Amino acid sequence: MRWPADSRALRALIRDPMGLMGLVLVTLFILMAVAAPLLAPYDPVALDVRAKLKAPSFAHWLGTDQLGRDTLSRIIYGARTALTIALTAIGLAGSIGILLGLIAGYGPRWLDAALVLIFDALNSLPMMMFALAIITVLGPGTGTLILVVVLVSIPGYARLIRAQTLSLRSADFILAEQAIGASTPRILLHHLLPNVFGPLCIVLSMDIPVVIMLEAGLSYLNLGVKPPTPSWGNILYDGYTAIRTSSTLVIAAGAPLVLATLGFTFLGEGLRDALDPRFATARPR
Amino acid sequence: MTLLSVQDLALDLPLRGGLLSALNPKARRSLQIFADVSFTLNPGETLGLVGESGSGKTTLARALLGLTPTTHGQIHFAGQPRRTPADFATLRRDTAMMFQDAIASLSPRKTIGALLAEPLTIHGQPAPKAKIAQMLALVGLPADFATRYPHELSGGQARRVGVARALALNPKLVIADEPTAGLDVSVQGEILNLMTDLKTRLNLSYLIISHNLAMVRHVSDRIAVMYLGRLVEIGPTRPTFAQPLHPYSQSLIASEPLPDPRKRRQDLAIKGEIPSLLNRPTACVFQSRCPHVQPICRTDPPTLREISPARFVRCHFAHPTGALS
Amino acid sequence: AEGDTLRIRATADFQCLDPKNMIGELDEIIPRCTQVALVRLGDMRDGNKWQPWGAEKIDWIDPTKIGFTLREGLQWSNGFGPVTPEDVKFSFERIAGSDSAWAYQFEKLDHVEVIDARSGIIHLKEAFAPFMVIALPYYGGNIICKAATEKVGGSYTTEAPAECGPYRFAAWEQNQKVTLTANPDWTGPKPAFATVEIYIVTDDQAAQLAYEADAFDFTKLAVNATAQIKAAMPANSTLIEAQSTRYSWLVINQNAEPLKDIRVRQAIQYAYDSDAVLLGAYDGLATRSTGVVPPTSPFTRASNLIQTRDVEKAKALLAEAGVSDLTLTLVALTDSTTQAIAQIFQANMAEAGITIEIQPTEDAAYWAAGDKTAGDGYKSLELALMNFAGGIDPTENLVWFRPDQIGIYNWAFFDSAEFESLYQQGLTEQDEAKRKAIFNKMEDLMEASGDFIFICFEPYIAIHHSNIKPVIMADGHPDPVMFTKA
Amino acid sequence: MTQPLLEIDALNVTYTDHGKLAALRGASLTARAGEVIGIVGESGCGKSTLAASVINLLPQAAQVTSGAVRYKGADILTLPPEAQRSLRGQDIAMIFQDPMTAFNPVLTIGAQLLDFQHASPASRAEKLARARTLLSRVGMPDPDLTLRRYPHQLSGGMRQRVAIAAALLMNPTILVADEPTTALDVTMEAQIIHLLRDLRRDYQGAILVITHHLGVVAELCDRVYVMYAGEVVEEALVDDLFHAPRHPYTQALIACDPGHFTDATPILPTIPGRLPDLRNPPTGCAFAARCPLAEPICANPPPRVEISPTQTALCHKAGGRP
Amino acid sequence: MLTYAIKRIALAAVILFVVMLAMYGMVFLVPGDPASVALGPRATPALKAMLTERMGLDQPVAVQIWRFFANAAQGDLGIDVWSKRPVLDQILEAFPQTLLLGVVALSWALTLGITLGVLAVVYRGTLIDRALGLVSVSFISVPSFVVAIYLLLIFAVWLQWLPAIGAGKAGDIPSQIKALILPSLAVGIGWVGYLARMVRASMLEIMAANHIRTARAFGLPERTVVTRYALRLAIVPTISVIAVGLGSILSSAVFVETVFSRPGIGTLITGAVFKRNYPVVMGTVLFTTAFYLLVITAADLLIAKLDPRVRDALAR
Ligand SMILES: Nc1ncnc2c1ncn2[C@@H]1O[C@H](COP(=O)(O)OP(=O)(O)OP(=O)(O)O)[C@@H](O)[C@H]1O
Ligand SMILES: Nc1ncnc2c1ncn2[C@@H]1O[C@H](COP(=O)(O)OP(=O)(O)OP(=O)(O)O)[C@@H](O)[C@H]1O
Ligand SMILES: [Mg+2]
Ligand SMILES: [Mg+2]
Repeated sequence: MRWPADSRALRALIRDPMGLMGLVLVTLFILMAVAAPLLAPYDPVALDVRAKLKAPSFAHWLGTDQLGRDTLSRIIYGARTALTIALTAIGLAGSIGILLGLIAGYGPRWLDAALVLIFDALNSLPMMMFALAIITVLGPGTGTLILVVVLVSIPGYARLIRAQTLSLRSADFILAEQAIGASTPRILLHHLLPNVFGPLCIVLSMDIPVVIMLEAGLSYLNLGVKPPTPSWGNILYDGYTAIRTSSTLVIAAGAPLVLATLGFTFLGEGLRDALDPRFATARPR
Repeated sequence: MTLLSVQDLALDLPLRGGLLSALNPKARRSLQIFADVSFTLNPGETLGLVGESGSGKTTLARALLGLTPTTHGQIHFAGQPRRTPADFATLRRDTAMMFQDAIASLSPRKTIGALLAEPLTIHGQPAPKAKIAQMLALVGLPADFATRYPHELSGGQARRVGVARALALNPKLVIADEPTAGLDVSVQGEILNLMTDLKTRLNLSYLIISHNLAMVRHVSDRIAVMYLGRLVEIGPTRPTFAQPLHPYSQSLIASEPLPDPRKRRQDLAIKGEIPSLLNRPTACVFQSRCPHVQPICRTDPPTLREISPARFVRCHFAHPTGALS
Repeated sequence: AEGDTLRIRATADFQCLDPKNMIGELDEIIPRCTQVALVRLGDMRDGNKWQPWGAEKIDWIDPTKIGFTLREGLQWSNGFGPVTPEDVKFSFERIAGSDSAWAYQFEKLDHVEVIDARSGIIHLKEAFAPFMVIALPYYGGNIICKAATEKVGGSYTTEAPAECGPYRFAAWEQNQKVTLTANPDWTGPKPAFATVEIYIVTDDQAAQLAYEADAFDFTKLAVNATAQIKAAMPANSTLIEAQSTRYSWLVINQNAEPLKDIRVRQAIQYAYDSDAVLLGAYDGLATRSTGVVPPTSPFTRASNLIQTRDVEKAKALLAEAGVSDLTLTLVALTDSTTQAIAQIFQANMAEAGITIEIQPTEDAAYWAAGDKTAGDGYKSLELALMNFAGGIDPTENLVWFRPDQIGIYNWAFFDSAEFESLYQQGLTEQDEAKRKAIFNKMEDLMEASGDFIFICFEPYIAIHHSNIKPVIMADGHPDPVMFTKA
Repeated sequence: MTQPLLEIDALNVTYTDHGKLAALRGASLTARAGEVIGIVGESGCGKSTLAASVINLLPQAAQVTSGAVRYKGADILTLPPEAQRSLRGQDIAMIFQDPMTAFNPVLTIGAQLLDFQHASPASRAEKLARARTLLSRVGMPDPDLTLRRYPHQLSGGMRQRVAIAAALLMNPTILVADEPTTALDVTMEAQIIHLLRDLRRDYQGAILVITHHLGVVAELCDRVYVMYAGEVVEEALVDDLFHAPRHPYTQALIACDPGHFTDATPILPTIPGRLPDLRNPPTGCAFAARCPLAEPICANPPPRVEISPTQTALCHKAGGRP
Repeated sequence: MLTYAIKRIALAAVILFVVMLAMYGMVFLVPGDPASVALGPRATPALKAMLTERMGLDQPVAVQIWRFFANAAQGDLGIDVWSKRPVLDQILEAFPQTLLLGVVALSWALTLGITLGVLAVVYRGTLIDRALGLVSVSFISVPSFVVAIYLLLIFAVWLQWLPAIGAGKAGDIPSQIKALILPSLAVGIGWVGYLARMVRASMLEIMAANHIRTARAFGLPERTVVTRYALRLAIVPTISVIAVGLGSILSSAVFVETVFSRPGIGTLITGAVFKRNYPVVMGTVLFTTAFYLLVITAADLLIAKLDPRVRDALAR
């Protein structure tokens, strides 16, 4: 059975101005991604080289890119790729990282050693080489991109969780759960996880822009989105090459990235505070 | 048939030393937490475990449920030897434990309701709100406590939640580490009455660890006295309280403060140097504080021997009359 | 230039200074300063005119013989004595027929005959007009010291065992900077600067900023930076806009299943919008090329066969071929210019109803895409954007489209016997007008096959302080020796 | 009469986590130099809350709605934070109820005991020596080893003794001890009681002991406050508490103490009923629902009846004969 | 603890082996050859074959690995296919630059990040906290190349205070320091935000714990409470994040190294991968892996040192 803690958490979240801001921003971005066709003033891939790198104007609020495409429309559509890839990759990497980290920290020592071996080995492989190898095996595509991002992010997350789990594994309340016969998965997920999730929650939300940039970097290895599909990452890179000609592009693509990160980070922090019973109501002095 | 039997249980924890000690296994020091612990517990019986603070009671209790590893000895529960984690996992279906630190043993991010429902759901029983309320009522807490978090409880309230959790499943054996510490005498009475009631109805066995001698005297059938990692005396409650045989038990029972300001004691019943864990006394562990110490106590370790029927004492000079010869 | 120091920028560090194994930009710039070649080329903007350099006299004796006399007083460093025709012989013959990447330049070399201490004769297997500009001025044309090279085991990499040039290699900070200082023993024309500092900056954006921060006096720029730099010209600076020898084209593989029908290939040629590509990817700084022969060359073709875009015609051709819902994959390198071309091309084709999937590919995988030794993928490769820094003589650029290059560099499976025989004629023909006719015909054949779309010769953009006068070679590399103070 | 060292005046504290929970409702208490004050009462009646308010370190969720805590005449609650801080640990020391989590898990006991003497001008060695002395005075074996150990490596009783030693480090004027001996065996408990008695004799401070162990009260305290549901229901000299309690709750409490019975009883006496819901505290007597003597009048707020200068009871019926 | 350290080292050896094994597997998979990358169509088959042989890739994989480790054990990481320079020399030239960059960037991150994080905790819920939140999150989300370019523009082009490119003159310490400021900021700024948020998050949790109340009850100055009692605990989870980060800075600083034209391991390895210069790739990976393992092991030991509960859990 469930106890009415969840609605309370939501209320706590909304009462925290930063949490509320995070929630609003994230909702807006998700809405933007979903309703892109309704919102975008132009076709994001329609090009007009004669109108390249135009400064912002009434016709093009955020100007145009180096092929004369409307930046605003590309950014609105770009939210789709950026958010789907970032959220899927972070979600997957986060969940797997958490699981492996918990197992490594709580399980028998040999299992810990084996997992640490995997984490460290994965982390040692040069990303480009690794990506190239995976593409060769699995072929290019968004799935492969996500796989690469997930594999390279897991070790960091898992290690964070592992270290924290190690310091809690013989806490009294864990022993108490063992004593009432709670199964290991239950102890991991119900009792350890909520107590080690705080820092990771922050890291996950902060990694969203990292993944968005990574997507753009890797799309040059033929991973991820194919041109001309817009994504914030590739708009930023386009902006980079044109940075001296027109900085509008970098700024226009940088701003939603910053805002989305703000949104996710504050939502993450707000959620974490809201879920922690000790913070849920305590007002700062 | 005995429910729980423990033979020769011992636990050493390595002590962290410098680099040199790590390289040289001989120089590696360890702390002996307890050793040579043997006793049995029958179904429906309550064993009170009292003793010096820091003598290893909590650690022993944890070891009995496999929550802490042991270095030596055997544990049999319901006739089965318990050694591997799997053994203990099955054992824990029939046992329950109340922890010494009530608040720290409640998972901090769960509501009390969720915590109380947990033993039920784990063992596949339904846990409706009414059942939770009933469990709370049993330990004298109102139903609305179900929505609170552990840190919102007072010490005594947390203790009561711990009791409710332990008793939820009608286990065969309950190991209770200080089940009533921090409770006022009335609530303490309620809890103990509840425990006694369950015992008679369900033939439960208890191992109760407590510093509250008055309470132990009331609820236990036998008591065991522990000093510095050794059981120094085991025997039926009434005669043991009436006439403790080991010098430590004697001073322990004599030290009990009486609830009457007119009978204040001016002197300590036990004096002497508190022994070091690092250089634990060879031979008798109580030698440094024993008023009757003899040379042999410093050379030969006494064994736990049966002095009179069912009464075991670990002392060279213990005598059935209580006098030390 | 700060006093007597010339500071220029290179895009990558050098790897090997031995002419036989050199590969990149700096690999070639440094020996141009520290070694000696028989002839030297002039600025590409002046038509790549050659002049004697290490030779005080050099001339064709007949179509297969070049006689030369070395300049007086050329001395090897490290006590290896004077530069001799023996060294010339050693330098050229070790490359001809070897596994060197530059062996092709000496394909027609038969041997070098030593006459005396300063003169010799270069014997060719058959008449080969461009030898003087293809082989002698750079790469394999750099003369190295036989004695010194043999002493270090027949080849070297980052340290030349003996130098003889206007400059000496002075210092190297890996991946940062190479410093050259004037060679006091050099008896030829003195260079204008006592010291040359070459800064290694990979990124064009960063290089531009560094130039503005006065980190160096000369740098190549990204094409798309031109507009901005023109609008806000840094103080005391001059912009160079020129056509480079780097030509860029689109490959349409006639061997790939959907492209087997020439009408489909032609449809693509018709649907291609050259103006959009040139404007979008090259900022309008380049003009459409008519083939692979540089427009600056006298041999260049006058115009393309398909001069204007005709989407309707393209559609008609497709319909005629009975093709609909055509989807093709375009392999393109990852640099921003290529990607811009790819995307504009994609839009062009969309108008004609052809869907293009762009497959951005990093260098190594890209080269493997058309390589027959890397699996069978090259057979079904559909479209690819290619570009290549060509040579001066048309044959240097046309050579890649011969039938024997199929599966190597002729990714289009362009297989024309006529082309091959014209190529052979072009090699030996000495008459300019006839050569021009031959080369123009070859380019007609290429276009008519439907296998190629010629895009352009890429613009060359560089900026330099107005107080220096740079000299840029046909391959786009600066020649520090010839830089002068303005 | 001298000015009291500590005076808690009609303190109201509310927890705001879950609606408003009135943990303290007008609790008052005075302590003079040289006194050992006992505080007993139902579990959950606000004893720990009272103790924490003495050094103004209530949990974040708690709010003091009215009342004052005066130390030597000055209200601690309104002192500037810096002044409060300088009182803490030096003048007023606290032994918290939960010794398990009271120490920082990643610092050794020694490091923490040194830190706690931050206000002392003594040298590091002297501070260590002081810590060592106190550890042995509270009956810790191997003080040196203890200084090097981490909290989780100590038993419950050991931590409790360390907490007591820590509180005594700076010779505080007021020592607030929240259930200081629950985890100690009776021999240790006796030793601590002796220690506290010595302390009172030597330093002329005041000691507040919260405990459920009536034996400890009898052994140690001079005066006792009995609390119930956030109120002080009776205040008495220790002898009167045991021999002439006036509030029905006190009477019931004493009657329940198993320490009275020498023989095992299968059923221990208890006070039937439940403590009232502190979110909606009753307007009348809080104990009325469980009181054997309750009458209709008990639905009105009970008066504080002064039985003698040293004994008061919060009860309608305390005025009559017991 | 020492036994733990020994076990950790043994594990590190196994990891090195596994990594190299995986690398050889990847070399086998990844298409492309060095000659084609460098020379395009001029790469003759003979040249390709020669390079393949020079890289030892014509041998069976087992032989390759055996040779690699046998040589590595003697300090020979192979030679660059083109320049024939020992790979180790190249690494030893590039590594100090990257390490310096990483360490300085991380020092920014540690000093600024932790300070901002602590300040946010001290002023929790106030405007200061929120402003710090905005600033640190913006730091995180602005891509480092954008930061790099704008830093260059402002400090090198407009103000001309700091050099635009290079790592300074060899042996000239002030010039090296000057050359380090902008790149280390560009690398470190994201980390500043990252650490600030992480420290804030874990500190908040800890500040609610009982032992903080104890520390306050002993009148410890708030500074001590925050730094010694809370931060010391809060830093533990950040350590593993920092260690993984320092390990990855070796390869992730490529962008900044490119923009500021600094030599470095990141540039070396990425360049080598793209050029298929496998001896350099292999040697560098072995080296960076060893370095990473060193860092992460040190971090593990540090965590164990800082948190005795972890130490005890590992000693079991
Ligand atoms: N953080 C909190 N939030 C909400 N309620 C709380 C909180 N802490 C304590 N309470 C409630 O306040 C009341 C008084 O608690 P307090 O800890 O002062 O009791 P106590 O007298 O010390 O009890 P015990 O003897 O069991 O320790 C209890 O009913 C408790 O449930
Ligand atoms: N994790 C640990 N590491 C090292 N020593 C430990 C650890 N846990 C307990 N000990 C030591 O084991 C001994 C026994 O502790 P235990 O908690 O079992 O005592 P106890 O009898 O329950 O005491 P109390 O009555 O005070 O609770 C103590 O000396 C304690 O210091
Ligand atoms: Mg214990
Ligand atoms: Mg309490």
